[in-house]
Formats: sequence, C-alpha cells, structure tokens
Amino acid sequence: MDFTTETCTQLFQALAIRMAAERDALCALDGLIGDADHGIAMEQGMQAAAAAVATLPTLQDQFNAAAKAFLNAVGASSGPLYATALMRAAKTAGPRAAMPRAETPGLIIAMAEGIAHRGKAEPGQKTMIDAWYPAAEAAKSGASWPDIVAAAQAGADGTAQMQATLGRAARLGARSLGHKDPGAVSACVIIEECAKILG
Amino acid sequence: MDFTTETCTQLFQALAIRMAAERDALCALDGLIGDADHGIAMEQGMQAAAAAVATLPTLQDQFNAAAKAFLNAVGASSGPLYATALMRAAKTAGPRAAMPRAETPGLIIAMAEGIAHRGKAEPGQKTMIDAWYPAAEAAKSGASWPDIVAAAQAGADGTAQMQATLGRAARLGARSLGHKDPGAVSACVIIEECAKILG
Amino acid sequence: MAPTQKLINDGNRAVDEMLVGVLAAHPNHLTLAAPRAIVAKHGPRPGKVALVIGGGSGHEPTFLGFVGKGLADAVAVGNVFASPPPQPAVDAALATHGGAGVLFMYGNYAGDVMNFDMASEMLEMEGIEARTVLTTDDIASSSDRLKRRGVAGNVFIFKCAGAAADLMLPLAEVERIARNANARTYTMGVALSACSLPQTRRLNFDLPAGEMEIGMGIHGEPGIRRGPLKSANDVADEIMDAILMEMAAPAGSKVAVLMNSLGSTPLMELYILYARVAERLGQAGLTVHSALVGPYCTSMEMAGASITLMHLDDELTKMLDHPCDCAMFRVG
Amino acid sequence: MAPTQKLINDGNRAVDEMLVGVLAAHPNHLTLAAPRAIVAKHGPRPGKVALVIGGGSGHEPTFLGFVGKGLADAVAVGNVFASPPPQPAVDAALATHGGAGVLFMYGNYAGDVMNFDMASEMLEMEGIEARTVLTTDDIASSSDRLKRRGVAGNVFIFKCAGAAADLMLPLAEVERIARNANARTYTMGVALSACSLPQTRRLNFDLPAGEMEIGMGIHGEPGIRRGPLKSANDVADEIMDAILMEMAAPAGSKVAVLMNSLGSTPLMELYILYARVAERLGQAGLTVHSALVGPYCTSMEMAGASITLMHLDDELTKMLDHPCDCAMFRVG
Ligand SMILES: Nc1ncnc2c1ncn2[C@@H]1O[C@H](COP(=O)(O)OP(=O)(O)O)[C@@H](O)[C@H]1O
Ligand SMILES: Nc1ncnc2c1ncn2[C@@H]1O[C@H](COP(=O)(O)OP(=O)(O)O)[C@@H](O)[C@H]1O
Ligand SMILES: [Mg+2]
Ligand SMILES: [Mg+2]
Ligand SMILES: [Mg+2]
Ligand SMILES: [Mg+2]
Repeated sequence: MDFTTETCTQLFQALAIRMAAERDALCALDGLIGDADHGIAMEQGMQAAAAAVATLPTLQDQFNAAAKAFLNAVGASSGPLYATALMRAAKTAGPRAAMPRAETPGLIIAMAEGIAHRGKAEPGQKTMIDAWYPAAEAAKSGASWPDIVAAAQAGADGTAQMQATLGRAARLGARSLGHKDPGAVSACVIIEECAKILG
Repeated sequence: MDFTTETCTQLFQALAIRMAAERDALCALDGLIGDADHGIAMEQGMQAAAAAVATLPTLQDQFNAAAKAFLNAVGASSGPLYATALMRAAKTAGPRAAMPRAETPGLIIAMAEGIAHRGKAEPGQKTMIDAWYPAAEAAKSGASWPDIVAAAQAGADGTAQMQATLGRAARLGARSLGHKDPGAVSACVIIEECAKILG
Repeated sequence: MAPTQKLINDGNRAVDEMLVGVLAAHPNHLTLAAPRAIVAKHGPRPGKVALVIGGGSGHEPTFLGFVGKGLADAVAVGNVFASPPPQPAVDAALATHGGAGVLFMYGNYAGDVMNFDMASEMLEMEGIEARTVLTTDDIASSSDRLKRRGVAGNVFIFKCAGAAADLMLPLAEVERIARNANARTYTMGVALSACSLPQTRRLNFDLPAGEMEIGMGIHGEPGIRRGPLKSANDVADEIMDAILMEMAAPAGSKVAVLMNSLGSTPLMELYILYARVAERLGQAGLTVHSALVGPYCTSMEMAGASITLMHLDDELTKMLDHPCDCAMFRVG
Repeated sequence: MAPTQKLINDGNRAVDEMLVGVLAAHPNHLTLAAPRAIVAKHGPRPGKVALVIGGGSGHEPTFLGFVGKGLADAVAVGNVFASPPPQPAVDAALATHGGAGVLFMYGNYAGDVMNFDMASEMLEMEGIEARTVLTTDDIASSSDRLKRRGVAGNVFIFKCAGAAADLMLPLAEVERIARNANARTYTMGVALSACSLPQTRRLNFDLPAGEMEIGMGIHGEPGIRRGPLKSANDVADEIMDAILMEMAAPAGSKVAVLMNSLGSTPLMELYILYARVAERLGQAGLTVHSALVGPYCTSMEMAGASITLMHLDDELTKMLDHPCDCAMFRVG
C-alpha cells in the first residue's frame, strides 16, 4: 500500500482533528512562555490545509497547497515555518499520485530541514526544532516510525529543561525553564499522526 | 450638662469614626440598588465636617461650618441633603455656645425638615427620609432618645419592603425590593450617635 | 476579597491626582479656575453663552475631556460617581461667563440636580442668569423621558450645545438647541462586568460570568434586567430594536452613531458591534452621517458597551460638524 | 473556568468582523485593497514612499488606526496576536506603492520578521524595492536593543516615518528617519491582569490579585519579573528610572510622552500616572513637547499601562508635529 493522495487527504484531516483537540492545551502551554495562541494557529492552519489538499492530483500539489493554505490562515511564527516545511515535503514527494511507504520518512527529514532553514534554528534553543531535528535524525538512520515518534517526544520533553534563545520566549531568560515549548509539543502531534497514517 | 460646642465637636468626631467603620457596608448596600458610593460620601462628609467644627465659638457656627464642609467634600445626593439638614440644625441651635440637652431632639426635627425640603421627599419613597421622618415624629411627641433611635431604625428596616420612587434607585422598579436603602441606614447611624452624645 | 487591581496612590486622592495629570498633559487646552473647576483656555469670551458641564468622575473622557473651544467652556468635577458640589459649578461659571448667561448641562441624576440647582441659586445672587438642560438619553432607565438618566449621549448633546454657544447664539437659542439635541438622542447599554471605586477597590456589584446586565447605568446602577450574555449581534439587535422603535425615524433620515465602551471592552468588540449597527441602520433606510467608536463615556474599568443614536435634523447636523478642539475630543 | 465576558459572535471570525465594522465606521479614511489589507483613501500617491505597517490584531487602535494621510498608507492585519501572513503585506504594498519603494514597519517579533521577509521577497520578484525598519522600543525585553520587542512606541515611530513619507522624501531618507525615531524611543510597561483570546476566551496567563508583571509584552508575554502591585507613583518611578537611565538625555532636551493603557486601565489611572511622569521629567530638566494619554497600543482587555518617551531632535519634532489624519488618530 503506497502513500497516495487519498492517504494524504486523510493525513491532513487527522491533523486538523488532532489540533482542534489539542488547541486549548497548546494555548495554555504558550500562555506560560509566549502569547497563548499556538493552539489556535495550529488548529486554523491544519484546518485550512485539510480543506486545501482535497481533490488535487499529486502529492506535490497537495503539500504545496497545504503550505499555502496554512501560511495564509495563520501567519504568526508557525505559518512561515510550516509553510516552508510543507513546501520541502512537496518537493520530496514529487509530482506523483503515490509514493512508496518506505520513502515516507523522507518527508519528516524534508520538513525538519524546511523549518530549520526558515527559522534559522538549531537544536537546544527551545523551539519546535527540538522535536523535528531528532525525529529527522532518527529517520535518516533508518529508524522505525515508532522510534521516530519516540525521538520527537524525547526532544520535546527535553525542551522543559532548556532556556529559550529564539522566538517569543527568548526574552524570558531563566523564566522559560520548567515549561515545554508549545511548538515542540505540537510537532510531536504531527509526527505521531504521520506515524499512524504513513507508517 | 448642656450640649456645648465641645460636645458638638465630639459629636462630629464620633460621626466621622462611625462612618469610616460603616463605609464598606454602606457602599455594599448602595451597590445593590445604587452606585456603591454612599459609604464614601458619608465618610468623607463627616470627616470634613469634623475638621470644620473645631474651635468655632457657637453651635450655629459649628453646624453651618459642618454643612458647608460636608457639601464641599461630598456633592452627590447626600451633600445637599445633609448640608441643608445641618443648616437647619444651625438655625435651631442658634448663636450660642451651649444649649440645654432637653432641646436637642429639636435638632433631629430640624434636620429631618431640611432633608425633606431639599430632596422633596416623603416617607415611603425608600430614602433616608424613611429614617429621619419617624425619628423627627418621635422627637416631636417628646419621645426619649432611645425611642427616637428605635423609630429611625424601624423606618430604615421598613425600606427593605419599599419600591424606590426617588433617587438613583427609582429606576429599578421592583428590583429595588428586598434591600434596605443605604441613606436610611446611614441616617440611623447618625441618629444613634446623636442619642449617645446628646442624650 | 482581594482589592481590585488599580494603578493609584490613595483612593481618596485619586480624583485630585487625576486632575493634576490632566492639567499637566493638556496645558494648551485646560486651566484650573478653582478647585475642581477646570476651564477651557480658548473658548470663553465676552458675549458668548458659557456652557458649563459637570458630573461625577470615573466617566473619563466624559466630562472633562469635552472642555475646549467649540464645546464646553468649563467643567465642575465631582468625586467618583458623585455630583460635584455647587461651589465648583459656580466657580466654573464665574470664570467663563461672558455676560450672555450660563447654561448648565449634566446628566439627570438626583444628586446632580440638587447640587447644580444650588449653584444656579448662588449665581442668581450674583446677578448671573443660569439655565439648565438635563440630558436624559438612557432609554432603558424609564419609560418617562423626563425621568431618564443621561449617559453616553452626552457627547453628542453637549457637542451641539457647545457649537451653538460657539456660534454666539443667545442663551435661549443655545438652550433650545440643547433641548432639541437631547430629545433626539437615544442610548442603551449592557454591562458585562462590574467596576470598583478607588476608595474601596471592591467590585460595586456582582455579575456572574455568563450573564450581562441590560440597560445598565454608567455608575453600575442596575439596569432593566439580568440575562445570559448574548452574542454581539444579538446584543446590538436588542439595543437597536429598542432605539429604532423609540426614535421612529422615517427612512432617509440621517443619524450620528456613538458606539461606546464602558471601559474595558476593547475596540475589537466595539467594531464587531458597529458592523451590526451599520447593517441595521442600512436595513432601516437610515444614513450614518458620522460615527464615533471608542471609550467616550466610561464607568472606569467596567466591561460593556452602549449604542447611542442621534436623529439628526439640519440644525443638529451643522452643530455636530462645527469644529471643536478639546483635550480629549476634536472635530473638524 | 467560565469563558471570559466578551461581546463577539464567533471567536474565529472576530478579526474579520472587526474589519467590517472598521470599514463601515471610517468610509472616508479607509478602504479594503484585498483580504486583511486595508489602505488609506488619501495618502498614497505617485512618487511617494509607501509606508506599510502591520502586525497581529488585538492591539487596536494599533495598527489599523494609524492608517491615513500623513501616517501609514496601508496595514496588513494578522489574527489576534499573530503576524499577518505575507500575502496581505504584499497586497497592501502593491495597492499603495507609488514607484518610490515600500517601507515595511512592524514590531520586532520572530513571526512578523519571517512573514514580512517573505513579503519583501515576493515584492522583489515584482521589481518593487521594499525595505524594513523593525521597532524595538520595549526596554524591558532585552538588554540588546536589536533583540527588543516593538510595543507602544510604535505610535511615535510610525508617525515620524509617515511624516517623512508624506513629505515625499526618498526611501533612504524615510528609512533613516524611521531608524532614528526607533533608536530614540523607549517604552516600558506593567500588566495588572491577563487578557483572553476571542477563540479560547480563557485568560492567557495567571496573575494573582495583589501582583503585577513588570516589563510585560503586549501579547501577555511574561515580563522581567513578577512583583507586588505598587502604587501609581512607585510604578511610574520604576519605569521612569529605567527609561531615563537608558535615554541619558541632557537637561534641556525635549521629549514626547505616551502614557498608554494596555486596555482596561482607565484614563483616571493614566492621568494619575502621568502626573508623576510630568513631575519626574521636570526634575530631570526635560521639556514635554507633546503628550498622548489613552489606549493607543492595547492587549485587548488587559489591565496595565506603559510609558513611552521619545527623545526628540529637531527633525523628529518636525515629523511628530506634521499633520496626519487617520481613522483613529489625528495630529495638526
Ligand atoms: N525561529 C524559529 N525557529 C523554529 N521554531 C520557532 C522559531 N520561532 C518560534 N518557533 C516556534 O514557534 C512556536 C510558537 O508558535 P506560535 O505561537 O504559533 O507563534 P507566535 O510565537 O508568533 O505566537 C514556538 O513554541 C517555537 O516552537
Ligand atoms: N430626593 C431625595 N430625598 C431624600 N433622600 C434622597 C433623595 N435622593 C437620594 N436620597 C438618599 O440618598 C442616598 C444615596 O446617597 P449617595 O449614595 O451619597 O448619593 P448618590 O445617589 O448621588 O450616589 C439614597 O440611599 C437615599 O437615601
Ligand atoms: Mg504564540
Ligand atoms: Mg450612591
Ligand atoms: Mg454617587
Ligand atoms: Mg502569536
């Protein structure tokens, strides 16, 4: 069973549903070290993406449409970051209606690169990269989907011990310690859903 | 022991202290059917009056000074009402340094008349007149100070069953039922202190 | 209950300290004539009717923000939610009258009426004619127009009277225009939270979450009734239904609109409400001549909003458009 | 927790419904160029640098209230507390540029930088030069000026840039003046309560009664520290100490002051604070050239206040005094 445009549509629908469910928890996390809107951004972005991908002929078209829809619905920090991530995923998926499941971890690698590129972020700065980077590293090393998820999760958990040096929380100094980065937490949700549907 | 200018000074000091103590309770009462400031008005007014009466040679001077000070410190509804009341009391006390205790219930009558005159109020409209009028009636009939106080108290208690037709609460209609009028309650405090010090 | 969160020094000094700040911030507009009597630097002049407004504090920018050339000549400033005593009103009138009489304008509250009436008597003793026009725009406060409270509509009503005075019309004319302005102005509001007096720093009434007070006064006096908090559109509709019914303006009429915040309701919510107000006016065939949106008549930090419509005629339109330059309000 | 008390219809539609109301209320000032891109009716013209500002919603009258002749030509409107995406910024620029280039100005936030940078790249592809000046006036947000947030000082900084553009100066000059304005503007604020997003209607942070957050951002981002709620004078002193130290203006210098409410802090408290600010400026030998007091840059219904000083030079004084006519702000 390949990863098809139909599966891709399902993936974004699942992401929209998950983000709606996590919205208030993500907002609460963002309220501790940011501006309390991360859940809203992720919900609206994924909702827009899910609406945009339906009925498009190729995975590349779908990911590009998702990128644009996410960006236009959200703005904020998450918008450009995930828009770039999804455009990289589009490039990796290519102009085809399906891709072999075995290739799908490559999407995680592409997305992580897109985020790092757009945000100029490195691991350890208490951002979503702290979930995306270890997930991508695991994917590169050929790890299984459960291991990719576990790597992301461990990375996100680790952000609680980090002092933010990038993004809105960077001005908090030591006050950002003790709270997980909301972007890293929502990144885990995305990677989890990918594992469920692509794995 | 006559009612002297010294006793008069004591009276206003006592009133200032009592109103400070009752301030928040009176404000809370006013909050239910008015604008929550009656305690502040009475506290500031009596404080100003107490400061104004000291060292004046006659009772008339004192009550007039109290009237003016109360008015200027307060404004609001209570200001003109008590200013007029106190000016009437000044007239009754006259230009003398002392008056016989037996005449002091006349001050209650004078004050009640002043309030009714200024506010064009009648009993039953849920105002301070519902305490002052029965107190004045009792005084006119030669009742003892404790009986004057009791009459005021009963009048104030009775305001809980009245629907306001005058003052700020008049717009409330039936919603003013069930709460005592704050002006009637503070009137009782004044009459009580008068009884303690003049009686 | 913990005291409410306020940036003040001493509740008893809050009004006077505010006035120090107002005078410091607006030296080109305002000056102090006497304690609690603030007058316009430009505006008062010989032969001109002096318009003196006043009322309790806590409604800023009402009243003192509307003192200036083309609007009020002076204001008498009361304690929070308390009418000023007569003296500042007298002082304000004496400082600004130009031999053509004084017009007192303020909201219709028992306390204000008693204090300003005393002020009028005092001026009469000085040989100065003072007339009074009470504002009674709050349609929720009584079915009898004469018994109604004055609330946010003050802005429009004072504005028209101020323009008439600035145009050097005689006292009787200024009074006539002021009465006409009041008669054609309709306000209704809702409150979503209480406010607190600086002296007590306790909420002045209790309003459970999920409820609102309909027809609330601007001092937190209870309104017509409590009800569940509704959507912006439903709130706007309820108020517009009531106002349009009373106003009974024929299609094609012009109105001025004031979409007012009672304090902590932000512009975002006011504009959401205004979108509906504009829609309703369009449906009723009424034309918006001008609209004000913002905190114009507040109850300190109370949450809530009021809608005011002034049913314009040609004269009121002219008065409303007449330039004014106040510390906190400008037209033209 | 009960939802916070708001007059809205649908949290997800709040920003768009607000824009409907804004356009309805200010038809002489504003028009819609594209979704979330609002432009000034008067102002943009051939040969003039287009000043395009933008940022998240929830700060009204910042940003959209400052669009108009003499100030910004257009605004890109984001979701609540969220940078707009690139498209409205591009649309705003395309609708207003007059062949003399575009200047983007907005507060220095990671999200805004990423989105506006994408917009600049998109404009470059159209052959339109776009430069950017970030505002960084919040002295509490970092010891490094370049890393600081832009907060209420935006009002002054945008005003100066808008005047420069209105005077038909070339892009490099407008940019220079904007940078100078930003470099000489210093803001610090305190928050006394949280606010809530229309979508969640939950308080966005927890602030116990009796405490305040010092150095709070305008999105409720935590500040430098928590501390007990202090008196107005102590708060003003703490902020003035910090600003005066940084500003290091020699006695005799002129300043502009913005005494800003974050939302529900009423004018009474702002003027009490201002009284102290004026006193402190006098003690420091500084002259107040102009003062703004009111809700200019808010966080919806948050309680709190910020003080902004702009250390004027002759050029900035001229820019600040240059007339502007916006939907929610006027000078001259
Ligand atoms: N430069 C960056 N690189 C990577 N991630 C970032 C960067 N800046 C912010 N983030 C992520 O974005 C998240 C916040 O997203 P969101 O709340 O939607 O935007 P905003 O901060 O603009 O309100 C942070 O928790 C962090 O994970
Ligand atoms: N016309 C009147 N005659 C007598 N008493 C009145 C009248 N109007 C109001 N009052 C009294 O004044 C009280 C309110 O006083 P206060 O709270 O100080 O003034 P305000 O209503 O202006 O806030 C009421 O409780 C009522 O007893
Ligand atoms: Mg955020
Ligand atoms: Mg009262
Ligand atoms: Mg009162
Ligand atoms: Mg945000």
